[in-house]
Amino acid sequence: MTLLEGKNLTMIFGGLAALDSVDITIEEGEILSLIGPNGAGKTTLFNLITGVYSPTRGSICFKQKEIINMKPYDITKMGIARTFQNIRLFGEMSVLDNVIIGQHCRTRTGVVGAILRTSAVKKEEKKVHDRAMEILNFVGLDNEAAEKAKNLPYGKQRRLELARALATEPDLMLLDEPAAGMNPQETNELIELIGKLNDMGKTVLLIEHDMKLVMGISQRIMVLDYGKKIADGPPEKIRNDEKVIKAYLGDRTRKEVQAC
Amino acid sequence: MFKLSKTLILLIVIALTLLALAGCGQPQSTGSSGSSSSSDSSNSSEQASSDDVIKIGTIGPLTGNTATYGISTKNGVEVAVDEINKAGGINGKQVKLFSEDTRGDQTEAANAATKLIEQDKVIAIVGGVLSSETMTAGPIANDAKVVMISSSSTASGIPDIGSYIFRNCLSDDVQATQLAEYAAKDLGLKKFAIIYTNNDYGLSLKNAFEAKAKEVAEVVDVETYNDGESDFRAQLTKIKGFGPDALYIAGYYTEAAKIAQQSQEQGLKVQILGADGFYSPKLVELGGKSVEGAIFTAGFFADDPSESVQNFVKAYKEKYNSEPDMFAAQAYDAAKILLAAIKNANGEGGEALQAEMAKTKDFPGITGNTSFAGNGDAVKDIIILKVENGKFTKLR
Amino acid sequence: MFFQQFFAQVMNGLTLGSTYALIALGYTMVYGILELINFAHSEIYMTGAFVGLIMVTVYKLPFAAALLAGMAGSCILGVIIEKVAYRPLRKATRIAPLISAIGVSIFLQNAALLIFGPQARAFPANFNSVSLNFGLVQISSLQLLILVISVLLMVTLHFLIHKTKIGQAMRATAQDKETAQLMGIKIDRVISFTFAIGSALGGAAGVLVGVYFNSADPMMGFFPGLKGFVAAVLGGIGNIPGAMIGGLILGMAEVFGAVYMSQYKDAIAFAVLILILLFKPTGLMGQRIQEKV
Amino acid sequence: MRMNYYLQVLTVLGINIILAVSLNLISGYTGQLSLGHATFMGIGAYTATLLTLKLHVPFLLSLIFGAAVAALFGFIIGVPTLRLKGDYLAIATLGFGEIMKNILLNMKITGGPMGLRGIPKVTNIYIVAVAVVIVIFSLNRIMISRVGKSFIAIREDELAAEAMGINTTNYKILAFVIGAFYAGIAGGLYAFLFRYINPNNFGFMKSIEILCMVVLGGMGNTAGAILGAALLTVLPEFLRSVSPVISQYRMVFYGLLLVIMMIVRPQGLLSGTSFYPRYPRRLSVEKSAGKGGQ
Repeated sequence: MTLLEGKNLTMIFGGLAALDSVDITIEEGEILSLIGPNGAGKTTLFNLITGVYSPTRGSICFKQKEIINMKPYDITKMGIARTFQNIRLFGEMSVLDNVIIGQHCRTRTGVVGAILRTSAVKKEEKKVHDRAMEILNFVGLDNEAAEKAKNLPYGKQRRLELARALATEPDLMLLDEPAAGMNPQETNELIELIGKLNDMGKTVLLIEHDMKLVMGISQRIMVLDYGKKIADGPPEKIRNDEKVIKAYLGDRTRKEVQAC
Repeated sequence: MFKLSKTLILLIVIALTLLALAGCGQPQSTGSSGSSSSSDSSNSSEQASSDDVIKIGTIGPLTGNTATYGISTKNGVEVAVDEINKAGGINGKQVKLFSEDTRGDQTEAANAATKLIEQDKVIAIVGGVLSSETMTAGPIANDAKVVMISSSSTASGIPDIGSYIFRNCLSDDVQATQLAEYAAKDLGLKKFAIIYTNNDYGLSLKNAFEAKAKEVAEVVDVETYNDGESDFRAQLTKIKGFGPDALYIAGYYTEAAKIAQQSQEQGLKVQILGADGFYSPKLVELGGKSVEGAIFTAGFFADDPSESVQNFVKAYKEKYNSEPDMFAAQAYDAAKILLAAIKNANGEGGEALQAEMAKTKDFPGITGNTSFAGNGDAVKDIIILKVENGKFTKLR
Repeated sequence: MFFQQFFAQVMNGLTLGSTYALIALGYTMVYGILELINFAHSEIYMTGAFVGLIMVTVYKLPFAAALLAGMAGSCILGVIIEKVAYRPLRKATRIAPLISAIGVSIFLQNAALLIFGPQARAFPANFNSVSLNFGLVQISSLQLLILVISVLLMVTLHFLIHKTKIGQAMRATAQDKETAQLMGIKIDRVISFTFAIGSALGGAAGVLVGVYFNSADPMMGFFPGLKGFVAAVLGGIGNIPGAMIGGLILGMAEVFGAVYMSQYKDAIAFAVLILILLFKPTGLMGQRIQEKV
Repeated sequence: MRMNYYLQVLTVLGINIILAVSLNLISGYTGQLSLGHATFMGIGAYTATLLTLKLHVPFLLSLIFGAAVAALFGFIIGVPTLRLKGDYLAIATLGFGEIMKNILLNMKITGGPMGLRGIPKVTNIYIVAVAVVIVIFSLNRIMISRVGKSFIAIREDELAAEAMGINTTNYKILAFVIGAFYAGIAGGLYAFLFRYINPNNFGFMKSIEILCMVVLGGMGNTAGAILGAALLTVLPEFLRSVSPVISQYRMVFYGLLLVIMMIVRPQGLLSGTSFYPRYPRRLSVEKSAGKGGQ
C-alpha cells in the first residue's frame, strides 16, 4: 500500500529549480533511499515532505491526504518524523528531555494543568517519562539520559536525533544522512538500528552518501541529479544502471557500488 | 511532597528573608505595620538624641535629564536654610537639611520620601520637583503627617492629595487665564494658535488658555508635541496656514526657543506668548533674536529691584556662582514659608506644623505675597515679563 | 496656498528624513557586518554634536571645521566602543553585545550629563539662514545646506563601498566573515573601519541637527537614535540604499503625521514600521534570507 | 499605612522580581527578545486602577482582571509580531510599547499625561511576597511541564521544535500571554503601592531596566532573574545611602556595569546553575529496567 505519494514536485529558488517535476512514492513498510550528488535536491525534497517549504508546483499525499501547505507540526502529528543533516538537537536540554519533547504531539497538558498538576497530568508525565526511557534504551543512550544533549559525542548525538524522531510515534521516518561523520562501527550499529526500526513497522526514507549503508539496507533506491529523478528501483538495478553510473556515480564510486 | 523541594526551599528562603528584613526594619520605624498609624514621628523616643536640630528634607532630581530643576530647587532651599542658621536657627536649634535624589523617577521619589521620613526623621519636606514625583511621594508624607511643600509641581490634583501637602508655585490655570486675558485686552491680539507639550504641565496650560482665549478672542489652531522633540516645523507650517497673530507655547524654554526660531525661519510672524516654563536665561541663549518680544507669565523676576529679591540673588550667586532661576526662587520661598511655620509651631512637626502652615497669610516672599487656599495651594501674584534686547523686563 | 504648504511640508520631511537617513546608515552598516543593533549609536551622534559645538563656541571655528571635527570625534568614539565593548563579545550569544551596547549608551549619556550638565546649549551656526523661494517650493538655506551635505555624504559612501578596495572588503565581510578571512581580509580592521565610517556619518548628523535646531544636550540622541534605527529597519537593516530610503520615508511619515494628528506623531512612525515589518518582514529593500536546513 | 524604608524598598523589589521572572519566561526561556515588557505592566496597572477608581471593583479582582487584560494584549501583540524573528521582533515590541504609551498619553479615561491618582494604597510587603511566591511557584510548574519544555525547545532550535510537532507560533504567543499576565500583576501591585501612575512609568527605559535585570542575573534562569532584580533594585538605594557624591555617578556605573558584565560574564551571574529541577524527582533518571524495542 502506498504511504506517501508526491507528484510533479517542483521547487524554484531564485529562478533555479532545486527540484524539477519529481514524482515519489513510498510504500508502507519499505526502506527507500534517496541518493544523488550534493545539490541534487535531496534535502529540498525532505523539506517539502515535512512542510518546511511549500513547493512551487506539485502535490504530496500522505495516507491519502494532501499535506501541501500543512504546517510542519501538523505533518509531524500525522506521522512523519525527520532527522536533520546538520544535527539540530536542543543542546541545553537533557538527553531525556529531548526525547520527552519528541512526544509533544502525543500529549496534551496545557498551562492550567501544568500549574495545578492534577493526577491526570502526573499520569501523563509518568507515561511520557517511561516511554522516553524505553526509547533511549532502544537506541542505547539510557546511560546518558541526564547529560546535556550538546555534551554528547557526535555519533551519540545522531542516535539521539533518531530517538527523538522515534518519540513522535511516526509511521514514516525521514533520515537525513544519519551516518555522516560516523566511524565504521557506529555505522554498523546504525544499520542494525534502522533495520530494527523497519522491523517495528516504520517506513524509512533515507538520504545517505555511505553506499555500503545504502546498498545494504535499502529495498529501493531513488536517484536525483540536478533536481531531476534519473532512476528509481531496487539496489541491484541501480547498481547497474548506466545512466546513474555515468551521470552521477563516477569512476571511483562505480567500483565502490559494484563492490557492494 | 519532595517533588518540588528545591523550588519550595527557595521560595521559603525568599519569604523568610523578606520577613526577616522586614523584622530588622521594625525597631527603626514607629508604626510600620500600620497598627498605630496615628503615631507621630516627632514623638518617637529616638528623637530625643537629635532634638537639638530641626530636620527637614528635599527631594528632587539631582541626576538625570531633569536634574537642572532639582538642583535649583535644592540650592534655593539651602540658601534659605543657611540664612536662618546664620541668624541663630529656630528657637536656638540649627536646621539640618537632608537632600535625596529621585533621578526624576516617581518610584525613586517614593523611596526617597520614605527614607527621609522613616530613616532621617525629617519633620517636613520641600519637594517634589516634578509633578509625578509629588504624586507618589505626597501620599507617603501625608500618611506620615509630614508636611510637604512643593515649589514646582504644577499639575492639578496635587493639593488634593491631603491636608499635609502644600504648594508654592503658580497654578497653571491662573497663569494661562490671566495671560489670555492680558493678550486679548491689553495687547489687542485676536487670533491665537496654541502649541503645547503633551505632558501634565503643557496640557493644564493649554486647557486653561484655550478656554479663556475662546471667551475673549479666537483660537484658530491647537497643535502638540512630545517631550524631547526638536522638530516643530510640520506643526508650525500648519499653524502658519491659519494666519494667527499670536502663538501660545505651553512648554519649557528649550522647546520654546526652538519653536520661536523655527517659526521665524518659516516666516510665521506672530507674538510669542508663554508661561513660567520660559523663565530662564537659556531662553534667550537658545532662541536668540527669535524670542525677542516674547511675553510670558512668571512667579519670580531676578532683576526686581526690591531688597529681598536682590539679597537672595546675591546670596545665591555667592554660594553657587550662577544666576538663580525660578525654581530656585520658588524653592527658597517655599523653604522660608516652611521655616516660619516651624518656628511658630515651636519646632514641632505633625499636626502643629500643618496647622501653622495652613495659617500662612500674605507671606512676603521674593515671588510675591503668598497665602494658602483651603486645599494648600498658593494664592499669589503673577508677574508678566517680556524679552527686550535679550533681557527680561517686567510688564506687569 | 495648499500647494505651498504641501511643498513646505515635503521640504520639512526631506530635511528631517535626511538626518534620519544619516543616522540610519550607521545602524545599518554595523548591522550589516556584525548583526548587532548598536544602541550606542545615538550617543555617538550626540557626541558628534558636542564636539562640533565645542569647535564653534570655544575655538570659534567655522561651520565646516565643526562638521569635520564632529565627524572625527564620533569616528574615534565609534572605533573605541567597538574595540572595548563589542570585540570581546564577538563569539558570545547574540544578546550579549546588545546589552553591552545598551550599557555603553547609558554610560555615555550619563557621562555627558555630568560633563555638560542637563541643560541644552545653543549651537550657533555662524551664518544667517535665509528663506529661498523657488516658485511653489520654499526652503530655508539651512535646510538646503543639510540636504546637500547629507546627499553628498551618502554619495561618497556609495562610492566608497562600491568602488574601493576597502569597500569590497566590507561587502565581503558582511556576506561571509569566515570566507572573507580565508581570502586574506583582515576582518578586525574591516569592522573597525565600518564603525569609523558609520560613526562619522552619525557625527555629521549630530552636527547638522545641532545647527538645524540650534541646540545640543546630552539626551538629544535618544529619539533621533530610535528613529534612525526604525528607518534602518524600515529600509531593510543591513542594506545601505534601504537606510537612505527608510530615513526619507520616516521623515515624511512623521511630518505628515504631525500635520493631521500631531499627538500621535510617534505612534504613526512606529505603526508604519510595524505594518512594513508584517508585510515585508525584512524591510523594504532587505533580502529574504532562507534559513539553511 | 506607613511603611518603613526597608520595607518600601523590599516591596518594590518584589514587584521587580515578578517583572524580571516574567520577562525571563519570554526572553530567557523562550528566546524571544522583547523590548516592550513595561507595556504589559502598564496595561495591568491602568486596567486595575480604572476598575477600582471607576467601578469600585475590589482590589484582588482588579488585580487579576488587570493581569488578564495585559495577557489579552500579549496575545494581540503576539499574534502579528511573533512571525518576526530576532531583532525584528525586538524592534516591533519596542514599537508597540511606544504606540501604547502614545495612546495612554492621549486617552481621556487614562487621564492622558496627568496620569491617574487617588488610587487606594493596598499593596504591602505581605501581598507582594505572596504574589512573588505564587508567580514563581506557578512559573516553575509550567517550566517543568511539557509546556515549559516546549518553550526551551523553541529557544534552542525553532525548526527542530516544529519538526517535533510543536506549534511554535502558538507557543511563542503563549509565552507572551503568560509573561504579560505576570507583568500585569506587577503593574497592578505597582499602582496600588504608589497610588499614582502615568504613561511615562511604562516606557522604553522601564523595559530596558527589566531586561537588564534578566540579563545581569542570567537569561533563562529564574534564580538569576531574581538576583538581577535584587541587584538593580537595591544597588541604587544602597548607593543613595553611601554617599551623595557616588550617587551622582550611579547611572554611569550602571552603564559600565552592564558592559563589564557582558565582557566578563556574558551568560549572566547565575547561568549554568539550574533553578528548577528539569523533571520531578519521582521520575528522575534511573536505569530503566524496561527492555529495548517492542
